[in-house]
Amino acid sequence: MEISPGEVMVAQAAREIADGETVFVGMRLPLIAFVVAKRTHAPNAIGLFELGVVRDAPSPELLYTMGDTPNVRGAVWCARTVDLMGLLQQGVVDAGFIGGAEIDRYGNLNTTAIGADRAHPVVQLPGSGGGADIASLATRLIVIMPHDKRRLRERVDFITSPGYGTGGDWRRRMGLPRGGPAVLITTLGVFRFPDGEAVLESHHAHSSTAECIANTGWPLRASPAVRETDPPSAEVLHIIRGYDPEGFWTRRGE
Amino acid sequence: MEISPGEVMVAQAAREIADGETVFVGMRLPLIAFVVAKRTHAPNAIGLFELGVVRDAPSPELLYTMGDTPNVRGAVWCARTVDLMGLLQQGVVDAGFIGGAEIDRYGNLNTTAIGADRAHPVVQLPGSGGGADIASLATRLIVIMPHDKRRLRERVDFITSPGYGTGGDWRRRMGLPRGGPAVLITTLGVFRFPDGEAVLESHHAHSSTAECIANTGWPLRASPAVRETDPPSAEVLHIIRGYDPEGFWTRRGE
Amino acid sequence: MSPRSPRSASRTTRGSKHIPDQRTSLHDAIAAHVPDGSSVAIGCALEPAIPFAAVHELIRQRRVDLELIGPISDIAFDMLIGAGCVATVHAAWVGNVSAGLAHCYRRATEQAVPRAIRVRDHSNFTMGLSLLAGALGAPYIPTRTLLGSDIPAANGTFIAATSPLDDSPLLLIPAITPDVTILACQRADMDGNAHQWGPWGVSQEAALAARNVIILADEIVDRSVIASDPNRTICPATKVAAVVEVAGACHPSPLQGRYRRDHEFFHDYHRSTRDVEGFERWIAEWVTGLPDHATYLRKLGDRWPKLREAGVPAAETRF
Amino acid sequence: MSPRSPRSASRTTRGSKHIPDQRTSLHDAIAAHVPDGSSVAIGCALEPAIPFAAVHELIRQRRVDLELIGPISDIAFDMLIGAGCVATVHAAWVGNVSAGLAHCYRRATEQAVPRAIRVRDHSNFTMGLSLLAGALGAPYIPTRTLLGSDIPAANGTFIAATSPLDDSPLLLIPAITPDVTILACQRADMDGNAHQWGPWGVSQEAALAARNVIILADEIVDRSVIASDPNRTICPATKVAAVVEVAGACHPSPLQGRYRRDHEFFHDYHRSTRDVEGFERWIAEWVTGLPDHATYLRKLGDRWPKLREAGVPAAETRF
Repeated sequence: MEISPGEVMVAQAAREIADGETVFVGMRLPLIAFVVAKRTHAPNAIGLFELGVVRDAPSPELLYTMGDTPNVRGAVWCARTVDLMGLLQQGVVDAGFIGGAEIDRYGNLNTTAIGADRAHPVVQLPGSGGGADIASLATRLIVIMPHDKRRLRERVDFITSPGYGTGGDWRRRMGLPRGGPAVLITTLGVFRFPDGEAVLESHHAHSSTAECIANTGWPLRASPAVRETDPPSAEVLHIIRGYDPEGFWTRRGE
Repeated sequence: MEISPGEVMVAQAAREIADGETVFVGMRLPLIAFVVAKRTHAPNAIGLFELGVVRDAPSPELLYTMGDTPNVRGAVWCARTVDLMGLLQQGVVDAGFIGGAEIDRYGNLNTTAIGADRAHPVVQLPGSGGGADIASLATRLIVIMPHDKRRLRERVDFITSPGYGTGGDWRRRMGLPRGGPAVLITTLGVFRFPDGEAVLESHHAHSSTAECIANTGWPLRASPAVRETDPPSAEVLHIIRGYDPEGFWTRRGE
Repeated sequence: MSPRSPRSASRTTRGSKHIPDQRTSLHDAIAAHVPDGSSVAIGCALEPAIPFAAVHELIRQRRVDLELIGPISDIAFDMLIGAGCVATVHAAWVGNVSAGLAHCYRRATEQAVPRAIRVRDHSNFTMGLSLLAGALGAPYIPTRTLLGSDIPAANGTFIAATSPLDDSPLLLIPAITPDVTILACQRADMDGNAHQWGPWGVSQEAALAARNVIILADEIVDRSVIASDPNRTICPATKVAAVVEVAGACHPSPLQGRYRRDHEFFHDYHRSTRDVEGFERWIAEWVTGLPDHATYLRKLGDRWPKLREAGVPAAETRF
Repeated sequence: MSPRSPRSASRTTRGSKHIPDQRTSLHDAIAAHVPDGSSVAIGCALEPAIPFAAVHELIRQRRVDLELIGPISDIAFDMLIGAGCVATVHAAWVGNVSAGLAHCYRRATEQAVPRAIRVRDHSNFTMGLSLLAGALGAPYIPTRTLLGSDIPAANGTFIAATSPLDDSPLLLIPAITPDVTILACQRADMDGNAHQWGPWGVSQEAALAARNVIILADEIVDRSVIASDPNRTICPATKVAAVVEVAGACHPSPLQGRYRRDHEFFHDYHRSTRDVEGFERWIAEWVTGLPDHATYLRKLGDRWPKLREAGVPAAETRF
């Protein structure tokens, strides 16, 4: 079976989790990345879920929401949401995953509404959930989203989850205590934010630097050392396909 | 057996609890008053204990502290202290009991330190516990303490638990949302605060108006209708002596 | 919290007096304690334990001008918005968690169909802090989340401030005190002392902050069951205005140890409600066309029993 | 929180990385994680579950300049003050709950014997709010309690303010973040995930606010026991620096479902410590003269087994 973009993204996302880290996991691809990390290089990573669930071992079953009963059975802590958000605000949460409908060159994310006037949106999006909190307060932010010109925009219509704002020391000036996007993983490539602006680090095997640039809404900078994203190992593919056999999350072209 | 001052005080304290009320109970005499109220005229009263215990039925055994295991068994809620204090601050706690080492004519209580300089006390007292919170935020404050001139003073050295301050609209000016002492029950009598100042409503059978005045550190006003405190009924005495057979709390002359 | 809330609250607040037996029917609980214009917290455990039975009853009783409060209530808010019950939404996320966007929410904000609604954007943290402030009786709680986000401006109630401790920027999140919080739980006694296990989300804060609480218990049990394990109590009877025994009240959301999430039901809803006609057909079929929740469960046929879970027992604990 | 705290914390903080097996001895836990000058939260459940075994070990190791934090820790604070371990006390109440005044605390504040201490007065609510603010990572929480009381001036850290919502007077209670919180609980796994039942007081806030947590578990159990009932977890392993299995760690205070309070022991302590010589005799007999807590329990003789309780089982709960 051909390797899907979702599988490449999950494999890369898993690499972003170091052993022993405390990570806000979320659903969909990040959840599967957490499963992969736990079963490979990060056996001591801890997963936090916004509704209050803390897990040492990932749920044995594929989840559709973080509140599914298998995600609660075997958790080490059922906390209150504010308990986990409090740890996040303290600065003891190493990383968090979020997705987004739109992202700009400085890693600011919009999951609230498309259109100039939030009160009269062209497209109403679901909103922040805990995403804006993770973007504000986690030590590292890991962003995962589909790649196309309408989503990677010069400027987003609404900053739901703050990235690096307008660059420079914007986060410090705003009063954000830490954090910001560490990596953006799209269906086409992997991007870092060395000086607050997204720079292409690698394109996936099924894509190219040119395709990444062509599908980005701002003049995209590519690293001089730009390379091909490491493909998922056979072991990692086996874990992904064992956990999401139907490809509900990893083959929906997300 | 002769009726002890403690028993008269408990009987009066029980009368201060109306049916269906939510009351911060505390230990010692107020605990026994709660037992009496529940078993007589206030079967639906609810007792709150600062460490987080909420009881519909009083502990079947005499308690030495609110954390004794019988006070937790059969509780309807083990909350966190801040949950109960939050209800208190909301204004949904009807009454609370506190004791004090010193009280002044306006019902201000000192349980912190005797002496002009709190940093160098003549006598170090234990402190507020939750007393100052109950005095600040409960709808009604019920004060219980031994009566002598050194305790009922014109002015207290330190206001731990605010009463009516200097009288008038002092509480409103301070920003206190409600409350203040509704009654002071001493070993000699019962006092109300019609205009913010303690007025003798009744003296206990074993005492007199003259004795109350003689043992109070300010020119005590007595109600024109001053009378003798109603003695505990046989039923109430039976409940008190059944609950505290050794008189650990009701016969220590508190 | 809405201009109408004090009035509606004064019509319905239980006050602080403890009332022993508060059992009633779902119809009567909603009729008595959730008047038009009420601010209502629903789905405060986020994805699980959403009291859909109460959501359906609000729609059957044609409530209007409700002010909804909840971080992520899956499709509960979308249904109420589509049915025209809602004036304002205070939420961090409104959608269909496993299927995507919420069509009724989109129609309301994009086209004012069936009516325009006011949205007060939150994050999960600010939703939790506002209810925690309400529970504590505090006017607000300060935070550093959302500094630099456009959410504070869109919400319109947060206050920009600097810390008196170090002059650093802060957002002050004002207390939210719902007129009524509707909680689903596994078991409660007839007074309303409620045991919930599994994720609490912001449920306890929402219950303690509310003027009134309506409990939908999967099972009403003897006081002694509640009192045998007081650490499980999520809400004390002193806040509760009504206790209703409703089996399966959370379907299609899950209730830990009782039944699983009905994913396909959420996905059907998503497919069926893409246009107004589809939503109206769906709501007629599953809500307004049914007299009560028992009929709703029967209509699910053998899909419902298949969702039931026996669960795994918790280790023994002795008090 | 004290000037020394950051230094001591930097010497000892576990950081945010999760470390699996953190079992150690009580001696080593105190030696490694509670240096001189640490701010230490102890007895945060108020009267019950006070980790006296850790208090005794702090005295055996002759800790100095500690900053004690706790609303009401019964005689635990009095012992530490009498032994000269303490520079500062943040507390709402320091005494002997069933017997009366605390003699060592009196000698320290009235006569600077064995040394002068700084007292930062609190109420139970402000103690809870300061630790809750620490747990939330918030700089402070506003309240209306203690307006008009002399406690704020005596405490010296509270900030008088007016509400930006309605200009009403408020007190801002700054966060307290202990270098270490010492918790006693019924059971924990070897990583430090701890189950405590019965009253929590301000224990969870103190644990979440702390840089490090030391868990004294009556029993260390398999992970599966903890994971069978995650709502009972008071503190997650990610905050824990050391887990110690210490049977009877709370004597003479009670531990729900395990043992009762030893009232007479508190009353003996009260009678025995009226003067310095009496305190020194008592501490030599019960603490410094004993190598460890097991010897202490043996010294109690058959008084200890008589305090044990089987407890009453909680109603079955299934996840």
